Amino acid sequence: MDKALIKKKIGIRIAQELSDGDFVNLGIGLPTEVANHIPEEIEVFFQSENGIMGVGAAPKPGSEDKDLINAGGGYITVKRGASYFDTCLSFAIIRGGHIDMTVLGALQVDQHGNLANWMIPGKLVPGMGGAMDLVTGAKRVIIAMEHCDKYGKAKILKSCTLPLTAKGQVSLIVTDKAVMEITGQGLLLKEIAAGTTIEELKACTEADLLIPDHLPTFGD
Amino acid sequence: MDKALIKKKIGIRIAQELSDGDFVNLGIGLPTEVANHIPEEIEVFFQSENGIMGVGAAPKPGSEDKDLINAGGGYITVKRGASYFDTCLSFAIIRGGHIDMTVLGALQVDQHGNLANWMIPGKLVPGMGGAMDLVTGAKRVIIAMEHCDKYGKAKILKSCTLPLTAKGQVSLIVTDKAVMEITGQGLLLKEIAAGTTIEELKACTEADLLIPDHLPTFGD
Amino acid sequence: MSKIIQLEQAISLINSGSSVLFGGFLSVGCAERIIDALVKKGTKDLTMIVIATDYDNKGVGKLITNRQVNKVIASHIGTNKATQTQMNDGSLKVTLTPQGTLLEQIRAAGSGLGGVLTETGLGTVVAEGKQIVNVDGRDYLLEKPIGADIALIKAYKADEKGNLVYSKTARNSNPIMAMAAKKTIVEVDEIVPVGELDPEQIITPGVFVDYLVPA
Amino acid sequence: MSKIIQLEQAISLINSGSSVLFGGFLSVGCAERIIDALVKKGTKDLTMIVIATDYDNKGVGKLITNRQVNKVIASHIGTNKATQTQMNDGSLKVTLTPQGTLLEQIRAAGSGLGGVLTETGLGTVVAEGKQIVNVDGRDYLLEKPIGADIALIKAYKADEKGNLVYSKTARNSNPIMAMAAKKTIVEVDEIVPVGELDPEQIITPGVFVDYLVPA
Repeated sequence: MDKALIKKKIGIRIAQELSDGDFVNLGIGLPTEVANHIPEEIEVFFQSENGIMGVGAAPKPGSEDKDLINAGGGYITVKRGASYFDTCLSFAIIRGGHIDMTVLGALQVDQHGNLANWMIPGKLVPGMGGAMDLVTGAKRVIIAMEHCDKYGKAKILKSCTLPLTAKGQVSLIVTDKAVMEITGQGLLLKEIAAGTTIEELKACTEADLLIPDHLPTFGD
Repeated sequence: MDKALIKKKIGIRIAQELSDGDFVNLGIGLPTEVANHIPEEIEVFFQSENGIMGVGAAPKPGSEDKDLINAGGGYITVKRGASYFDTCLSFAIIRGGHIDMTVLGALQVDQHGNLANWMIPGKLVPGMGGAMDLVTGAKRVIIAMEHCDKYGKAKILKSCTLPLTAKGQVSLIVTDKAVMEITGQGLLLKEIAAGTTIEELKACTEADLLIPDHLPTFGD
Repeated sequence: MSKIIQLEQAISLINSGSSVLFGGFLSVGCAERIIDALVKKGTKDLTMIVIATDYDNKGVGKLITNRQVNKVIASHIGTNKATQTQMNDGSLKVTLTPQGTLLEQIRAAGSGLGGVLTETGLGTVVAEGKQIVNVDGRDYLLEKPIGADIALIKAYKADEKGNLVYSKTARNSNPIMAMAAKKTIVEVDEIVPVGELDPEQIITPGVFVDYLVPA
Repeated sequence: MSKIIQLEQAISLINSGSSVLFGGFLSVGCAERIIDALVKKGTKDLTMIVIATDYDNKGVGKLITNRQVNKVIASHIGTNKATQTQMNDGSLKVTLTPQGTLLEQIRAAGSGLGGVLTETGLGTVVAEGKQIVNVDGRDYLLEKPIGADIALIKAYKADEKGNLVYSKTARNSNPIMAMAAKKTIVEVDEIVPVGELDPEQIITPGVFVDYLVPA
């Protein structure tokens, strides 16, 4: 499937998890797609951890403000009702449980809700930035990612092998193939992508999946 | 001696300890007198712990602003260059060592620099307010008080008997009778009030005084 | 989703036995109308967390005078005779905490910290019963977070999304207490349409605010 | 007493081996002119404390590219190849710290706290070698204060007393870092006479500021 379509499918599905008045922090990359699919009847406020609540759309080319960027370094605009604050208060908001939802990408995530998304030893060490605080502090942590890596290998594991970002904090995983919830009993398959079979899904998921009798589809 | 004159003598002497550009916190009561005697050639900024740097003079009667008070609850004005902040930042300023000098009253102070100024068990328990943070955090703690209590009893002791505000934080004691510095060797008499003899001073001071050969006077 | 509610609704959110963070200092920057309504309703057994207990007939002190409070955490009670009388007769439990420590404890609750270390109070009665943590050879008191069910905040201006602006020294503890409660209720002099406040000017972002009570 | 100094004076305050808190985030709100002058002067063996090491040729990254830094404490280095190269070849010591933790550590230094407790990093490599403190049955990492010799701050406006105002998201870490150094030096676009800034508008009070460097 086309990357843009995958992104859109995941973004649309996660946007359905939002409620009116929610305060949301989107990680860079795929998670930003969620902002494009907010249901019309609700209003949500996006935080960027560098010190703003109420991130607006990208500016028109030529009207960028050099002092107005998001956590990924991209130029932004502000929404009506926005506020600026220092980054220490920004993380007080995050760590203090005031963010209703964060959506982040993952290198690996496992059936215990453990997440690895900040480094690959000996290869890639960008640093955790704000990810560890976000995953530990947000009320709900949703992982947005392609189900498998570029070699078709599973990223949803029994147990993460990469250095963790945080232990047991993930609530929901949304991929191009499935919606899965971390529960006390294990990883519960909630929905399957239209056109994907359970066998296909199992083949590219290392984690044990709890599969309910009634399984709705999404993304049709 | 007249109370107002005592107050003035102490206030003038402590004001000489100030340097240009100092940030100062004055406790309520006698310490506020210091603000009336700032040498003309210097500028100092007064903090009030409820959230302002740059306290100005008292307002003219009738022009009080209900939202503008000091830590004692009295109406104030603001000086040019003042700023408002929340009380948590106000105490970050205090505890973080950003205040050059605090001037406070005392119930008791001893030769080790211990201070008791917040309660008398079974009698008076107003609470410590900001005093413990101030005494612990300010770069220099100066005690401004009458040398003896109203019964003529010593308040400058070998060791405080009342519950402490903080241990070993006092730098200088200025009374109507003497200026004394807490040093590693003990309580050093630095200056004696004009008209006071060493014998009079010793008679109303319980603490051991180190008395130098050359002893200047003040307050003449 | 509007955050604006009426005074009666605000009062109905505060139950007997609730813990309440009260913004304000010596009654300045204090949600006086909400306090008056609480006095009228007579909600009992409140835990009051406040910098100072104000005056017998002004600010939070009115709730103490009316015997609606059974526990106080404050740094100063010297301006309120009722607090001292009830403390002495045993009907009111009072915990006295250094002001800077109390504010950091409230900030810690609002900021998701498990506590802070401070030298303030070392070697005094404040240290009694508290854990001492040694960091690189220096002792500190471990001070735990203090949050509450409700925060009662007073702001000067708010927009409809709950972004707040304060007035002068009436700001005081309000921005900190607004962070640390399950529900934050703000008494506000003027509510303006969204977009009317400059984002630079906002002291408390709406993310901390649940309800606005217009004056 | 004026706090205004010229660029050369500012640079002369930063010695080889100094630890420096750099305000800014991905080069926005960063004291770029002072950094350029530091690069020109070639001051060596700096310890850099910063949220992110910016870019190879923009922001604080220029000092790394020019090999003037031998130790970095940051939360993110992914946008700067020089940091990663020098870390891998062993010439640069890098400590990676979660962003919220790093900011609290700097705030603790500026606020006279002995440390803070956080759950962030528990069960990860960040916890290695750190003291774990249990509070009421929950584990927390003890994170120590991080101060420095110098803070390099970027403000939009200042008055002559050092009161500061920032611009939009260029505020970022600047107000926190301004609190935590022995000397705080501010690069500022515009310096106005005392009294021209509204006391409500000031984000960093002049008490934290030692020097102003006009643009």
